[in-house]
Amino acid sequence: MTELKRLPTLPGVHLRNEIAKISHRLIELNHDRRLDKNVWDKVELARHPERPYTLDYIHHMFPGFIELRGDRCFADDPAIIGGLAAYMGRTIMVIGHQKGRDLAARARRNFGMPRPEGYRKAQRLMNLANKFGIPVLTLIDTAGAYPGVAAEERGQAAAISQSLLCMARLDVPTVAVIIGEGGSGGALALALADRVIMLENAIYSVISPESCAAILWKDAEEAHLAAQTLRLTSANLSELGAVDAVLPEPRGGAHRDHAAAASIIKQALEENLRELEAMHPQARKRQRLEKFRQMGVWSEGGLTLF
Amino acid sequence: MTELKRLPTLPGVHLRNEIAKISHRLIELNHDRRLDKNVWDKVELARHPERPYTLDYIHHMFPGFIELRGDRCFADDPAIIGGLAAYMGRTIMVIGHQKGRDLAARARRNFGMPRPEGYRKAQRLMNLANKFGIPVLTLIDTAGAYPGVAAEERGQAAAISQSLLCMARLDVPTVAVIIGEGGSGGALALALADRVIMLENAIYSVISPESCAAILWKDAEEAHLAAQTLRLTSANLSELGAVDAVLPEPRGGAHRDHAAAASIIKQALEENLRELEAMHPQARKRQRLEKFRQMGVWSEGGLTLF
Amino acid sequence: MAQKVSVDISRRNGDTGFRGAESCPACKQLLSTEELEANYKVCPHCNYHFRIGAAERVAQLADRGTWNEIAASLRSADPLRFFDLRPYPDRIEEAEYDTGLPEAMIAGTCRIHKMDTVLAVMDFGFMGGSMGSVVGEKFWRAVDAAIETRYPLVVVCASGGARMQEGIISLLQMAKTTCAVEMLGEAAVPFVSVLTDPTTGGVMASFATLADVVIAEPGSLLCFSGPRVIEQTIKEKLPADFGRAEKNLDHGQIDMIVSRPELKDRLVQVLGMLEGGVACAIGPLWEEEKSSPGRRGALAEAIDRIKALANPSRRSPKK
Amino acid sequence: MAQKVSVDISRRNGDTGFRGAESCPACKQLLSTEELEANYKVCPHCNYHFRIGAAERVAQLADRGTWNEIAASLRSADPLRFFDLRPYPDRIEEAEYDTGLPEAMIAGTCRIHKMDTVLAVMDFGFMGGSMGSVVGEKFWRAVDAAIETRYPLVVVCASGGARMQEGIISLLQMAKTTCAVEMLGEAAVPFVSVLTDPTTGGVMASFATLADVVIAEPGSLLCFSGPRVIEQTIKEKLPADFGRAEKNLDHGQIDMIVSRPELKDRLVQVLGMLEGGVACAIGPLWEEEKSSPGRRGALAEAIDRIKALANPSRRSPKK
Ligand SMILES: [Zn+2]
Ligand SMILES: [Zn+2]
Repeated sequence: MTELKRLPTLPGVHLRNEIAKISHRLIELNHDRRLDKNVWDKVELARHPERPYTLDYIHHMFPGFIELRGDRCFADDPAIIGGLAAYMGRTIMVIGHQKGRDLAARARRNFGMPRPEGYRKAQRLMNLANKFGIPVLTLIDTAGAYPGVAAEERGQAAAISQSLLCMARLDVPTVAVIIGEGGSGGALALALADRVIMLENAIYSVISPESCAAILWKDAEEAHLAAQTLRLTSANLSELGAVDAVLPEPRGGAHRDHAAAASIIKQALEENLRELEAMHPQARKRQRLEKFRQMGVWSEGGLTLF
Repeated sequence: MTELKRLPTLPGVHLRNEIAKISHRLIELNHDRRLDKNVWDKVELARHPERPYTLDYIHHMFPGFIELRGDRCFADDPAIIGGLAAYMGRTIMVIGHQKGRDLAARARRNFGMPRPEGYRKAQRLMNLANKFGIPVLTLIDTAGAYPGVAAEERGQAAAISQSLLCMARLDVPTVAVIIGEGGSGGALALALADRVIMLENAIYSVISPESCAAILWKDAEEAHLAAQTLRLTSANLSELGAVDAVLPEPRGGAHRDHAAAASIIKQALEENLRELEAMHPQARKRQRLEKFRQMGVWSEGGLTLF
Repeated sequence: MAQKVSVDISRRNGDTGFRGAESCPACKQLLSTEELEANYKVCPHCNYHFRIGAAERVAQLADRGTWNEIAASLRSADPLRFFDLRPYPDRIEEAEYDTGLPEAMIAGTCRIHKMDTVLAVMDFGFMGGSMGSVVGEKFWRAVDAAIETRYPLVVVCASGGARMQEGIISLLQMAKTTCAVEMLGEAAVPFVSVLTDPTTGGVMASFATLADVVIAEPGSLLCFSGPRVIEQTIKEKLPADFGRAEKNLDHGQIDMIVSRPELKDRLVQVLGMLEGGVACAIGPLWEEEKSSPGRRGALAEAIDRIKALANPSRRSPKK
Repeated sequence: MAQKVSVDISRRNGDTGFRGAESCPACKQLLSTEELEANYKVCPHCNYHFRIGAAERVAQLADRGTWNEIAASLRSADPLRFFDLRPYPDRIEEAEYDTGLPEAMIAGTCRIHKMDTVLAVMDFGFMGGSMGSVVGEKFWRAVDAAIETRYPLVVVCASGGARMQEGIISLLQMAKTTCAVEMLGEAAVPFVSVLTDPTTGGVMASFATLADVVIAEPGSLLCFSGPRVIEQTIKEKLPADFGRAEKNLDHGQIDMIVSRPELKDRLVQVLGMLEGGVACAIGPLWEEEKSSPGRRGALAEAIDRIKALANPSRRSPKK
């Protein structure tokens, strides 16, 4: 299935309908109203307090990392970290959510929930990378953008939309890796990338299972059912075509072996950059826009399209 | 003198040295240590409470003006006004400082002293104009950028420098008119234009005469002398090559007849846009950068250059 | 591709559509339906803006008889086979019945005071104006139409955010619509958004705030996180003016607030201004006519010449 | 155009240069000159950074024997024939005598840990590091050199702002240096600024804050309006940490704070990173070799090939 998707799309040959049919069959086969304990396990793994965070991956992957700070406007938001790193003979820009490991770090980093300044810093760094032809790697791990009055007043919505537009616009290759919690718009703001990759035990969802249960089931206790219904695991998302690839984690989960998890991401980054860097910047951008255009399932004149 | 400067510079023909010589002779002739009452009169005229402000010019020149607000980041700064106007069959973007006519307006507009949000709004509007090929007119009238702790914390310096860079970068024609007080960096931030024009009774200075006197003469009472020494009148600045043209005001000063002052600016705008719009955008930008490169007087190997 | 709009307003029975009389939620004055409709569903006593549906909005903005709907046959699928207390298709069917609309957005070409425009309008009555695949695809097609025809794009927003029932696919509509905005920007076609009560969540954090000019209706709630979510986080009651258009104006997030009776006029003014740039039109002219003199020609003459040369290529459809 | 630097440090007698011993203004410890110089003029007890002059800075950053000064013969003129309590030329002469420098900025090419660089350094001891025509022109020539050689530009800032004695011409140096930054940006040559105590006014509001990466020294005062001006406006005493580098870092205005002993290493790391982009180098490669295969080649191979092809044209001088 993933292989089918990975085939280069030749002009005039459209595999999308084939994929859609198979995809739907898979969904039907997989679909089960009974609670699948595995799904909630994934949610817990994705939020595991010892799971590697952005700084852990930076530590293992990029020893010479140079952090760059500030949005040049209002503040430096520690919930998003960004900077330059040397990687396989070239520079890359690494940007990611950082939840904070201990209590003090969590408070300082606002549990990885960015305020508008975080997204504006990310945009500044992505534009800097673009100026010098530096590819961008984003590491995504947030429960969501911070829901606070001051954050709203400083334009949380515009900060996210502009971050999306910034990523749509870049001429350089972009790779996003969902390493833990991919929570709603606050995660997507860093994930409009040429390649969106997900760790096996990460989750990526439009809303947290708890909030979804509270709204739709009127009962937060139904979070397990909501998680299953939202189809937020890496396997689900790969089936839905929402992510380009899923990376296996070390046995037991990434938290068992940070170094091994980092090395898995590093290899995937290498492969993806190899492909992306060989493309013309304009072609790469077209492909990115076209990829996101394909996101959606609807019927038109009776035909369901995917 | 001004005509000499206005001659198109042909490749290989450099008039700068000639201009420098004449200019210096003029300066010597004009220079006088005795107090010239006319200079302080100009300072007072430039700050006259009934002098037309940006909104008055907009009222007389652009009846269909549509104000656009906000920096999309932190606030809308009423000390700078900006928006779209119809002008001679095309659209222009008008941006200017607004001091406020009565007490309430002055408080709201902070006496025309912008905070960083004002400059960021200006940049947003200039970039919008650039996207749609809309020429930019700036009207300059401020004692300076607001010196406050919060304004500093939100990056007053970067807001000004980025405004300058934004104006250096524009592909569209830009005309700046100093209509009243051209106070320091807060004024210059909107004046890096293809054409910088000054009203006869406006002033334009690196520092207010009062502050200059306090620092250099250790005596704020010497403001009149400082004003004269700073050479901040339109005649002085024209001689120094700091502005491209000086516009005569209605008899007694612009405050005597707002409509007539507006019509004088309108005509100058027409002439300047006519020339600027006939140029290729790239050539126009080159000419702009080159013009500001020429700003400066120094000696090199014994030769004084201007 | 284009067809006449087939919205049946009589079926609507949301909070905005019932007949007879109702009292203004703001000033409590009793208002007759005729009075209210004559005033664009705005309270004549206190300027309270009642929520209105997409069809009514189109009727208010488009010149009579000029609306040509595009992508009218798009319908939501159920990619997740989503089932909470009720299956997703049931909710869609109910929304269709309530609103008379096929989805939370309708799009079409029309004229606004004789100006050709691509217009897309959201309807809060259709599942809270939530954005799923169909909204995303309609937005993309509206952008496509705007690029092809060179008509400016106007989008009237009203949305509670992403449509949860489409899971990650609804989240990705934020990315999809943003990519469309980028294409529109590349083509330098003007884009104006009108934010109405409420515009929140994923719509607010994607195309709604990416327009060249952002207009809001008075009193509308405009935010990313809704008041209830924030109240749960900070355990405090928010003031009534939280996230309202007026606050957003002060905080620099929108360009202007326009009352509904003035909206049509104001839209045409803004679009006309955005279309009226001259300098960019010089670009191609210069490429072709580099040796052209005329540097000293009269302004009006030059402008006319430039416009005559430049505009046909800007305005005429590609095909 | 290039010549050896002719700075005579022995004449300097500003607050940073006298011989013997001095006490740290921060922790009051008595420090010998040898101790202080061995530690880059940083207090080993409390990390207080003493102000240093431009020549000393060059000595700290440039590899020994690699400094080639550019625009060394530029001297200030007196366009306004400025005379306050003393004539402007007198003040310049005194500053020349005090600092051993011809102006408030020196510029040159040099190597920093073997990396070719264009380096410009300001000296607060020369009329408060104020920016007049010569500083502006030297900055422009440094930018010109950086564009021509493709060496990155490093500017160490220390300035009280514009040089009042040159009136409007000093103000316009903000515009002039900004135009230079724009040219440098067009050429995509990296630019790093180092802000030292104090960097304020017109320098802070032009090139200092326009660098690709902005580094600051600990404790340095960085602001547009100085504390005294603000205190006069608000009639209140400001806290001691107003405008300091650490505050600026929290407020998002600078990228990092680097202690002086680490500065040279850090500069090379940052410059190396900014020079290490690959993707932009692909641009011209693709223009010439559009049909080239190699999409599946090994990464290292591809990178090497790309770099080999792309870098010579990026790094070699134009002429
Ligand atoms: Zn009412
Ligand atoms: Zn000490």
